[in-house]
Amino acid sequence: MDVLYFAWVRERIGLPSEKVDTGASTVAELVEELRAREDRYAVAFSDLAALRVAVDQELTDFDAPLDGAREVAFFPPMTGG
Amino acid sequence: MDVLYFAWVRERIGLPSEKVDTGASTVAELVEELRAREDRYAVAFSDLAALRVAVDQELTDFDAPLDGAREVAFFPPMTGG
Amino acid sequence: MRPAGGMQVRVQETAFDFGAEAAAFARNRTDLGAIVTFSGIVRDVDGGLTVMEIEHYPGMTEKALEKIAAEASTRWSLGEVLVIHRYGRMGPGEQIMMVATAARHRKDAFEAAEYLMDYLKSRAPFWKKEQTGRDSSWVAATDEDEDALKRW
Amino acid sequence: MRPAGGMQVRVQETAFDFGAEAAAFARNRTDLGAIVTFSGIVRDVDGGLTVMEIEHYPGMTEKALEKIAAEASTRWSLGEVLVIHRYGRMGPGEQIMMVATAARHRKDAFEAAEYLMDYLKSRAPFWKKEQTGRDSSWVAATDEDEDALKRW
Repeated sequence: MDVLYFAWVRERIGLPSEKVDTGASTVAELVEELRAREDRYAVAFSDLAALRVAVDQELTDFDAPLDGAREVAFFPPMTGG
Repeated sequence: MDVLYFAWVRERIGLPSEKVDTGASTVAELVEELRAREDRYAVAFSDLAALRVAVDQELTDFDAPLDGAREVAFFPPMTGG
Repeated sequence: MRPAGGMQVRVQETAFDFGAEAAAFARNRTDLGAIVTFSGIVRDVDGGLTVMEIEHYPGMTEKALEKIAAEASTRWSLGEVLVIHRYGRMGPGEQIMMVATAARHRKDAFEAAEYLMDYLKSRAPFWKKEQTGRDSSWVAATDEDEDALKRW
Repeated sequence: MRPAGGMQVRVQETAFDFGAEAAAFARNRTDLGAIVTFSGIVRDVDGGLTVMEIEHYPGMTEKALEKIAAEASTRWSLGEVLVIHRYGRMGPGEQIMMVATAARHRKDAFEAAEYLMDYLKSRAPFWKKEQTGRDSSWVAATDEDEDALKRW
Protein backbone atom coordinates (compact mmCIF):
# COMPACT_ATOMS: atom_id res chain seq x y z
CA MET A 1 0.00 0.00 0.00
CA ASP A 2 1.22 3.51 -0.80
CA VAL A 3 1.22 5.85 2.18
CA LEU A 4 1.54 9.56 1.39
CA TYR A 5 2.36 12.48 3.66
CA PHE A 6 1.78 16.15 2.94
CA ALA A 7 2.76 19.52 4.43
CA TRP A 8 4.14 19.32 7.98
CA VAL A 9 3.32 15.62 8.24
CA ARG A 10 5.68 15.05 5.31
CA GLU A 11 8.31 17.27 6.93
CA ARG A 12 8.11 15.53 10.32
CA ILE A 13 8.27 12.07 8.86
CA GLY A 14 10.87 13.14 6.33
CA LEU A 15 9.28 11.39 3.37
CA PRO A 16 6.62 12.31 0.79
CA SER A 17 5.54 8.67 0.42
CA GLU A 18 6.50 5.11 1.09
CA LYS A 19 5.33 1.56 0.45
CA VAL A 20 3.95 -0.02 3.59
CA ASP A 21 3.23 -3.71 4.12
CA THR A 22 0.40 -3.83 6.58
CA GLY A 23 -2.31 -6.09 7.87
CA ALA A 24 -4.18 -3.13 9.35
CA SER A 25 -7.89 -3.29 8.70
CA THR A 26 -8.63 0.36 9.48
CA VAL A 27 -6.83 3.69 9.16
CA ALA A 28 -6.56 3.83 12.95
CA GLU A 29 -4.77 0.47 13.02
CA LEU A 30 -2.37 1.66 10.31
CA VAL A 31 -1.65 4.76 12.41
CA GLU A 32 -0.86 2.53 15.42
CA GLU A 33 1.61 0.53 13.33
CA LEU A 34 3.29 3.67 12.01
CA ARG A 35 3.48 5.26 15.48
CA ALA A 36 5.28 2.20 16.80
CA ARG A 37 7.98 2.44 14.13
CA GLU A 38 10.05 5.44 15.14
CA ASP A 39 9.88 8.67 17.08
CA ARG A 40 9.35 10.81 14.00
CA TYR A 41 6.16 8.84 13.25
CA ALA A 42 5.03 9.02 16.87
CA VAL A 43 5.52 12.81 16.77
CA ALA A 44 3.74 13.23 13.44
CA PHE A 45 0.78 11.17 14.62
CA SER A 46 0.69 12.43 18.22
CA ASP A 47 -2.55 14.40 17.79
CA LEU A 48 -5.02 12.84 15.40
CA ALA A 49 -7.39 15.80 15.83
CA ALA A 50 -4.79 17.86 13.96
CA LEU A 51 -4.70 15.39 11.06
CA ARG A 52 -6.88 14.48 8.11
CA VAL A 53 -6.83 11.29 6.11
CA ALA A 54 -7.76 10.29 2.57
CA VAL A 55 -8.15 6.71 1.39
CA ASP A 56 -7.77 6.29 -2.36
CA GLN A 57 -7.98 10.07 -2.71
CA GLU A 58 -11.28 10.47 -0.89
CA LEU A 59 -11.43 12.27 2.46
CA THR A 60 -12.54 9.93 5.19
CA ASP A 61 -12.06 9.38 8.92
CA PHE A 62 -9.77 7.29 11.09
CA ASP A 63 -12.35 4.54 11.53
CA ALA A 64 -12.44 3.91 7.79
CA PRO A 65 -11.71 0.35 6.63
CA LEU A 66 -8.65 -0.28 4.48
CA ASP A 67 -9.75 -3.39 2.60
CA GLY A 68 -8.61 -3.05 -0.98
CA ALA A 69 -7.16 0.42 -0.44
CA ARG A 70 -4.21 1.22 -2.68
CA GLU A 71 -3.32 4.65 -1.31
CA VAL A 72 -3.65 6.28 2.10
CA ALA A 73 -2.63 9.89 2.67
CA PHE A 74 -2.13 11.81 5.90
CA PHE A 75 -2.03 15.60 6.08
CA PRO A 76 -3.04 18.60 8.19
CA PRO A 77 -6.37 20.44 7.67
CA MET A 78 -6.38 21.96 4.22
CA THR A 79 -5.74 25.63 3.54
CA GLY A 80 -6.54 26.28 -0.09
CA GLY A 81 -8.11 29.30 -1.69
CA MET B 1 -39.00 74.32 -10.36
CA ASP B 2 -37.71 71.70 -12.78
CA VAL B 3 -39.89 68.62 -13.02
CA LEU B 4 -38.31 65.58 -14.67
CA TYR B 5 -39.90 62.39 -15.98
CA PHE B 6 -38.15 59.11 -16.75
CA ALA B 7 -38.94 55.82 -18.49
CA TRP B 8 -42.66 55.21 -19.08
CA VAL B 9 -43.62 58.29 -17.06
CA ARG B 10 -41.67 60.36 -19.59
CA GLU B 11 -43.31 58.51 -22.46
CA ARG B 12 -46.85 58.95 -21.12
CA ILE B 13 -46.41 62.63 -20.39
CA GLY B 14 -44.47 63.12 -23.61
CA LEU B 15 -41.72 65.26 -22.09
CA PRO B 16 -38.40 64.56 -20.37
CA SER B 17 -38.68 67.70 -18.25
CA GLU B 18 -40.47 71.00 -17.85
CA LYS B 19 -40.46 74.14 -15.74
CA VAL B 20 -43.41 74.20 -13.37
CA ASP B 21 -44.65 77.20 -11.41
CA THR B 22 -46.20 75.79 -8.30
CA GLY B 23 -47.23 76.74 -4.83
CA ALA B 24 -47.36 73.08 -3.78
CA SER B 25 -45.80 72.49 -0.40
CA THR B 26 -45.42 68.72 -0.76
CA VAL B 27 -44.77 66.25 -3.57
CA ALA B 28 -48.34 64.98 -3.20
CA GLU B 29 -49.72 68.50 -3.76
CA LEU B 30 -47.55 68.88 -6.85
CA VAL B 31 -48.90 65.57 -8.16
CA GLU B 32 -52.48 66.85 -7.64
CA GLU B 33 -51.69 69.99 -9.63
CA LEU B 34 -50.13 67.98 -12.46
CA ARG B 35 -52.98 65.46 -12.55
CA ALA B 36 -55.47 68.32 -12.98
CA ARG B 37 -53.66 69.64 -16.04
CA GLU B 38 -54.39 67.12 -18.75
CA ASP B 39 -55.34 63.51 -19.31
CA ARG B 40 -51.79 62.40 -20.06
CA TYR B 41 -50.75 63.61 -16.60
CA ALA B 42 -53.78 62.01 -14.97
CA VAL B 43 -52.85 58.72 -16.68
CA ALA B 44 -49.16 58.93 -15.76
CA PHE B 45 -49.99 59.64 -12.11
CA SER B 46 -52.99 57.34 -11.81
CA ASP B 47 -51.25 54.84 -9.54
CA LEU B 48 -48.76 56.38 -7.14
CA ALA B 49 -47.77 52.94 -5.82
CA ALA B 50 -46.21 52.33 -9.26
CA LEU B 51 -44.17 55.52 -9.05
CA ARG B 52 -41.09 56.74 -7.24
CA VAL B 53 -40.03 60.32 -6.60
CA ALA B 54 -36.75 62.12 -6.05
CA VAL B 55 -36.45 65.67 -4.73
CA ASP B 56 -33.18 67.35 -5.62
CA GLN B 57 -31.84 63.96 -6.72
CA GLU B 58 -32.54 62.16 -3.46
CA LEU B 59 -35.16 59.41 -3.31
CA THR B 60 -38.01 60.39 -1.03
CA ASP B 61 -41.75 59.79 -0.65
CA PHE B 62 -44.89 61.59 -1.70
CA ASP B 63 -45.31 63.30 1.67
CA ALA B 64 -41.93 65.03 1.31
CA PRO B 65 -41.96 68.86 1.59
CA LEU B 66 -40.94 70.90 -1.43
CA ASP B 67 -39.68 74.06 0.26
CA GLY B 68 -36.55 75.21 -1.56
CA ALA B 69 -36.58 72.24 -3.93
CA ARG B 70 -35.10 73.01 -7.34
CA GLU B 71 -35.74 69.67 -9.04
CA VAL B 72 -38.42 67.00 -8.65
CA ALA B 73 -38.31 63.77 -10.66
CA PHE B 74 -40.97 61.10 -11.18
CA PHE B 75 -40.20 57.62 -12.46
CA PRO B 76 -41.12 53.94 -12.14
CA PRO B 77 -39.30 51.59 -9.74
CA MET B 78 -35.70 51.32 -10.82
CA THR B 79 -34.32 48.36 -12.75
CA GLY B 80 -30.56 48.74 -12.84
CA GLY B 81 -27.88 46.11 -12.65
CA MET C 1 1.64 48.10 0.10
CA ARG C 2 -1.41 49.69 1.62
CA PRO C 3 -2.51 52.75 -0.35
CA ALA C 4 -5.58 54.54 0.94
CA GLY C 5 -8.76 52.63 0.13
CA GLY C 6 -10.21 53.66 -3.20
CA MET C 7 -13.82 54.04 -4.28
CA GLN C 8 -14.55 54.55 -7.94
CA VAL C 9 -17.92 55.04 -9.64
CA ARG C 10 -18.28 55.41 -13.40
CA VAL C 11 -21.49 55.95 -15.36
CA GLN C 12 -20.89 55.85 -19.09
CA GLU C 13 -22.49 55.18 -22.45
CA THR C 14 -19.48 53.46 -24.00
CA ALA C 15 -18.63 49.81 -23.51
CA PHE C 16 -16.00 48.92 -20.94
CA ASP C 17 -13.42 46.15 -21.06
CA PHE C 18 -14.44 43.79 -18.26
CA GLY C 19 -11.27 41.70 -18.45
CA ALA C 20 -9.02 44.75 -18.31
CA GLU C 21 -11.01 46.29 -15.46
CA ALA C 22 -10.98 43.04 -13.49
CA ALA C 23 -7.24 42.63 -14.07
CA ALA C 24 -6.42 46.21 -13.05
CA PHE C 25 -8.68 46.30 -10.01
CA ALA C 26 -6.70 46.49 -6.74
CA ARG C 27 -3.57 45.26 -8.53
CA ASN C 28 -1.32 47.61 -6.55
CA ARG C 29 -2.57 46.13 -3.29
CA THR C 30 -0.74 43.23 -1.71
CA ASP C 31 -2.59 43.57 1.58
CA LEU C 32 -5.94 42.44 0.14
CA GLY C 33 -6.36 38.73 -0.38
CA ALA C 34 -9.90 38.55 -1.71
CA ILE C 35 -11.41 40.08 -4.83
CA VAL C 36 -14.98 39.60 -5.97
CA THR C 37 -16.46 40.86 -9.22
CA PHE C 38 -20.00 40.78 -10.47
CA SER C 39 -20.91 41.59 -14.02
CA GLY C 40 -24.35 41.95 -15.50
CA ILE C 41 -24.87 40.92 -19.11
CA VAL C 42 -27.71 41.74 -21.48
CA ARG C 43 -29.61 38.49 -21.28
CA ASP C 44 -31.63 37.07 -24.14
CA VAL C 45 -33.52 34.13 -22.74
CA ASP C 46 -35.84 33.50 -25.67
CA GLY C 47 -33.52 34.45 -28.49
CA GLY C 48 -35.72 37.35 -29.59
CA LEU C 49 -34.10 40.36 -27.95
CA THR C 50 -32.61 42.83 -30.40
CA VAL C 51 -31.66 45.79 -28.22
CA MET C 52 -31.60 46.68 -24.54
CA GLU C 53 -31.87 50.39 -23.87
CA ILE C 54 -31.00 51.81 -20.49
CA GLU C 55 -32.21 55.22 -19.43
CA HIS C 56 -30.77 56.93 -16.38
CA TYR C 57 -30.99 60.17 -14.42
CA PRO C 58 -27.75 62.07 -15.05
CA GLY C 59 -26.45 63.62 -11.86
CA MET C 60 -28.58 61.59 -9.51
CA THR C 61 -27.18 58.29 -10.84
CA GLU C 62 -23.61 59.10 -9.83
CA LYS C 63 -24.71 60.38 -6.42
CA ALA C 64 -26.85 57.31 -5.75
CA LEU C 65 -24.05 54.91 -6.72
CA GLU C 66 -21.50 56.80 -4.64
CA LYS C 67 -23.82 56.70 -1.65
CA ILE C 68 -24.32 52.94 -2.04
CA ALA C 69 -20.56 52.36 -2.42
CA ALA C 70 -19.81 54.57 0.59
CA GLU C 71 -22.35 52.70 2.69
CA ALA C 72 -20.78 49.37 1.68
CA SER C 73 -17.37 50.72 2.72
CA THR C 74 -18.79 51.59 6.12
CA ARG C 75 -20.40 48.21 6.69
CA TRP C 76 -17.52 46.02 5.53
CA SER C 77 -13.78 46.23 5.73
CA LEU C 78 -13.01 46.98 2.09
CA GLY C 79 -9.79 48.12 0.50
CA GLU C 80 -11.20 49.03 -2.89
CA VAL C 81 -14.60 49.35 -4.53
CA LEU C 82 -15.41 49.84 -8.21
CA VAL C 83 -18.82 50.36 -9.83
CA ILE C 84 -19.23 50.81 -13.58
CA HIS C 85 -22.71 51.10 -15.11
CA ARG C 86 -23.58 51.83 -18.71
CA TYR C 87 -26.61 53.55 -20.18
CA GLY C 88 -27.84 53.78 -23.75
CA ARG C 89 -28.27 50.97 -26.27
CA MET C 90 -26.59 47.59 -26.10
CA GLY C 91 -27.06 44.17 -27.66
CA PRO C 92 -27.45 40.63 -26.23
CA GLY C 93 -24.30 39.42 -24.49
CA GLU C 94 -22.92 42.92 -23.90
CA GLN C 95 -21.82 43.89 -20.42
CA ILE C 96 -24.23 46.32 -18.76
CA MET C 97 -22.34 46.89 -15.56
CA MET C 98 -19.85 45.53 -13.08
CA VAL C 99 -18.97 45.90 -9.45
CA ALA C 100 -15.72 44.81 -7.83
CA THR C 101 -14.73 44.64 -4.19
CA ALA C 102 -11.35 43.93 -2.60
CA ALA C 103 -10.93 42.99 1.03
CA ARG C 104 -8.60 41.12 3.32
CA HIS C 105 -11.20 38.42 3.86
CA ARG C 106 -13.49 36.79 1.33
CA LYS C 107 -16.61 37.17 3.47
CA ASP C 108 -16.32 40.98 3.37
CA ALA C 109 -15.64 41.00 -0.37
CA PHE C 110 -18.61 38.72 -1.13
CA GLU C 111 -21.12 40.40 1.17
CA ALA C 112 -20.19 43.90 0.04
CA ALA C 113 -20.54 42.90 -3.64
CA GLU C 114 -23.97 41.41 -2.98
CA TYR C 115 -25.03 44.50 -1.05
CA LEU C 116 -23.84 46.77 -3.87
CA MET C 117 -25.83 44.72 -6.39
CA ASP C 118 -28.99 44.58 -4.29
CA TYR C 119 -29.00 48.36 -3.79
CA LEU C 120 -27.87 49.20 -7.30
CA LYS C 121 -30.75 47.12 -8.71
CA SER C 122 -33.50 48.92 -6.86
CA ARG C 123 -32.09 52.25 -5.65
CA ALA C 124 -29.97 53.63 -8.48
CA PRO C 125 -31.98 55.49 -11.17
CA PHE C 126 -31.68 53.18 -14.16
CA TRP C 127 -34.54 51.85 -16.24
CA LYS C 128 -34.25 49.06 -18.77
CA LYS C 129 -36.27 48.80 -21.94
CA GLU C 130 -36.15 45.65 -24.02
CA GLN C 131 -36.76 45.65 -27.73
CA THR C 132 -37.86 42.39 -29.32
CA GLY C 133 -38.39 42.80 -33.03
CA ARG C 134 -40.82 45.72 -33.32
CA ASP C 135 -42.07 45.57 -29.75
CA SER C 136 -40.44 47.26 -26.85
CA SER C 137 -41.32 47.18 -23.20
CA TRP C 138 -39.97 48.51 -19.94
CA VAL C 139 -38.57 45.85 -17.67
CA ALA C 140 -40.70 45.67 -14.52
CA ALA C 141 -39.11 45.78 -11.09
CA THR C 142 -39.65 42.55 -9.18
CA ASP C 143 -40.78 41.95 -5.62
CA GLU C 144 -37.80 39.64 -5.33
CA ASP C 145 -35.39 42.50 -5.98
CA GLU C 146 -37.18 44.73 -3.49
CA ASP C 147 -37.18 41.91 -0.92
CA ALA C 148 -33.45 41.41 -1.41
CA LEU C 149 -32.86 44.72 0.37
CA LYS C 150 -34.43 43.46 3.56
CA ARG C 151 -31.57 41.23 4.53
CA TRP C 152 -29.17 44.15 4.98
CA MET D 1 -27.31 30.88 -27.47
CA ARG D 2 -27.51 28.12 -24.92
CA PRO D 3 -24.60 25.73 -25.22
CA ALA D 4 -24.52 22.90 -22.72
CA GLY D 5 -23.44 24.06 -19.28
CA GLY D 6 -19.69 23.85 -18.87
CA MET D 7 -17.62 22.94 -15.83
CA GLN D 8 -13.89 23.47 -15.98
CA VAL D 9 -11.29 22.71 -13.29
CA ARG D 10 -7.60 23.53 -13.75
CA VAL D 11 -4.78 22.82 -11.29
CA GLN D 12 -1.50 24.28 -12.47
CA GLU D 13 1.88 25.58 -11.39
CA THR D 14 2.07 28.42 -13.89
CA ALA D 15 0.46 31.80 -13.41
CA PHE D 16 -2.87 32.45 -15.11
CA ASP D 17 -4.15 35.67 -16.62
CA PHE D 18 -7.08 36.64 -14.42
CA GLY D 19 -8.28 39.42 -16.72
CA ALA D 20 -8.23 37.18 -19.78
CA GLU D 21 -9.95 34.34 -17.92
CA ALA D 22 -12.62 36.66 -16.55
CA ALA D 23 -13.18 38.19 -20.00
CA ALA D 24 -13.42 34.80 -21.74
CA PHE D 25 -15.63 33.15 -19.12
CA ALA D 26 -19.15 32.44 -20.44
CA ARG D 27 -18.65 34.94 -23.28
CA ASN D 28 -20.48 32.73 -25.76
CA ARG D 29 -23.57 32.70 -23.54
CA THR D 30 -26.25 35.31 -24.02
CA ASP D 31 -28.74 33.46 -21.83
CA LEU D 32 -26.80 34.07 -18.61
CA GLY D 33 -27.16 37.53 -17.09
CA ALA D 34 -25.02 37.21 -13.99
CA ILE D 35 -21.33 36.44 -13.66
CA VAL D 36 -19.44 36.33 -10.37
CA THR D 37 -15.71 35.86 -9.99
CA PHE D 38 -13.61 35.44 -6.89
CA SER D 39 -9.86 35.62 -6.94
CA GLY D 40 -7.47 34.89 -4.13
CA ILE D 41 -4.25 36.88 -3.96
CA VAL D 42 -1.05 36.17 -2.00
CA ARG D 43 -1.56 38.58 0.85
CA ASP D 44 1.26 40.30 2.67
CA VAL D 45 -0.30 42.04 5.63
CA ASP D 46 2.88 42.98 7.48
CA GLY D 47 5.13 43.62 4.51
CA GLY D 48 7.48 40.78 5.41
CA LEU D 49 6.30 37.91 3.24
CA THR D 50 8.80 36.84 0.62
CA VAL D 51 7.28 33.68 -0.83
CA MET D 52 4.09 31.68 -0.53
CA GLU D 53 4.49 28.01 -1.36
CA ILE D 54 1.47 25.84 -2.02
CA GLU D 55 1.68 22.08 -1.81
CA HIS D 56 -1.09 19.90 -3.16
CA TYR D 57 -2.04 16.27 -3.66
CA PRO D 58 -1.82 15.55 -7.40
CA GLY D 59 -4.74 13.44 -8.53
CA MET D 60 -6.87 13.99 -5.49
CA THR D 61 -6.85 17.78 -5.96
CA GLU D 62 -8.53 17.63 -9.36
CA LYS D 63 -11.08 15.08 -8.14
CA ALA D 64 -11.92 17.11 -5.04
CA LEU D 65 -12.39 20.32 -7.04
CA GLU D 66 -14.51 18.57 -9.67
CA LYS D 67 -16.69 17.10 -6.95
CA ILE D 68 -17.17 20.53 -5.34
CA ALA D 69 -17.97 22.14 -8.70
CA ALA D 70 -20.39 19.33 -9.59
CA GLU D 71 -22.14 19.70 -6.24
CA ALA D 72 -22.48 23.47 -6.81
CA SER D 73 -24.00 22.78 -10.23
CA THR D 74 -26.56 20.52 -8.59
CA ARG D 75 -27.53 22.99 -5.89
CA TRP D 76 -27.80 26.11 -8.04
CA SER D 77 -28.94 26.81 -11.56
CA LEU D 78 -25.56 27.50 -13.16
CA GLY D 79 -24.65 27.82 -16.81
CA GLU D 80 -20.88 27.72 -16.41
CA VAL D 81 -18.38 27.09 -13.63
CA LEU D 82 -14.62 27.63 -13.69
CA VAL D 83 -12.07 26.81 -10.99
CA ILE D 84 -8.35 27.50 -11.41
CA HIS D 85 -5.93 26.84 -8.54
CA ARG D 86 -2.17 27.15 -8.60
CA TYR D 87 0.44 25.28 -6.61
CA GLY D 88 4.16 25.91 -6.17
CA ARG D 89 5.89 29.19 -5.31
CA MET D 90 4.42 32.63 -5.76
CA GLY D 91 5.13 36.14 -4.50
CA PRO D 92 2.99 38.78 -2.74
CA GLY D 93 0.24 40.14 -4.96
CA GLU D 94 0.20 37.11 -7.27
CA GLN D 95 -3.07 35.37 -7.99
CA ILE D 96 -3.36 32.01 -6.23
CA MET D 97 -6.68 30.93 -7.63
CA MET D 98 -10.01 31.99 -9.04
CA VAL D 99 -13.52 30.71 -9.34
CA ALA D 100 -16.16 32.00 -11.70
CA THR D 101 -19.86 31.23 -11.93
CA ALA D 102 -22.41 32.24 -14.54
CA ALA D 103 -26.15 32.01 -13.99
CA ARG D 104 -29.38 33.57 -15.15
CA HIS D 105 -29.87 35.19 -11.76
CA ARG D 106 -27.34 36.90 -9.54
CA LYS D 107 -28.38 35.07 -6.40
CA ASP D 108 -27.39 31.71 -7.91
CA ALA D 109 -24.10 33.07 -9.21
CA PHE D 110 -23.18 34.64 -5.86
CA GLU D 111 -24.20 31.72 -3.67
CA ALA D 112 -22.51 29.14 -5.86
CA ALA D 113 -19.26 31.15 -5.87
CA GLU D 114 -19.33 31.41 -2.07
CA TYR D 115 -20.06 27.71 -1.76
CA LEU D 116 -17.17 26.86 -4.08
CA MET D 117 -14.84 29.03 -2.03
CA ASP D 118 -15.96 27.67 1.31
CA TYR D 119 -15.46 24.07 0.21
CA LEU D 120 -12.30 24.72 -1.74
CA LYS D 121 -10.76 26.35 1.36
CA SER D 122 -11.30 23.39 3.65
CA ARG D 123 -11.92 20.33 1.49
CA ALA D 124 -9.50 20.56 -1.42
CA PRO D 125 -6.00 19.21 -0.64
CA PHE D 126 -3.89 22.37 -0.70
CA TRP D 127 -1.52 23.52 2.02
CA LYS D 128 0.03 26.96 2.19
CA LYS D 129 3.45 27.72 3.60
CA GLU D 130 4.54 31.29 4.14
CA GLN D 131 8.15 32.35 4.04
CA THR D 132 9.08 35.56 5.85
CA GLY D 133 12.79 36.25 5.57
CA ARG D 134 14.44 33.07 6.82
CA ASP D 135 11.43 31.73 8.67
CA SER D 136 8.74 29.68 7.12
CA SER D 137 5.54 28.32 8.59
CA TRP D 138 2.49 26.39 7.49
CA VAL D 139 -0.68 28.44 7.44
CA ALA D 140 -3.07 27.05 10.04
CA ALA D 141 -6.66 26.23 9.14
CA THR D 142 -9.13 28.40 11.02
CA ASP D 143 -12.29 27.49 12.91
CA GLU D 144 -13.93 30.26 10.92
CA ASP D 145 -13.24 28.48 7.64
CA GLU D 146 -14.50 25.20 9.03
CA ASP D 147 -17.62 26.92 10.41
CA ALA D 148 -18.27 28.50 7.01
CA LEU D 149 -19.24 25.05 5.71
CA LYS D 150 -22.10 24.75 8.16
CA ARG D 151 -24.34 27.18 6.36
CA TRP D 152 -24.64 25.00 3.25
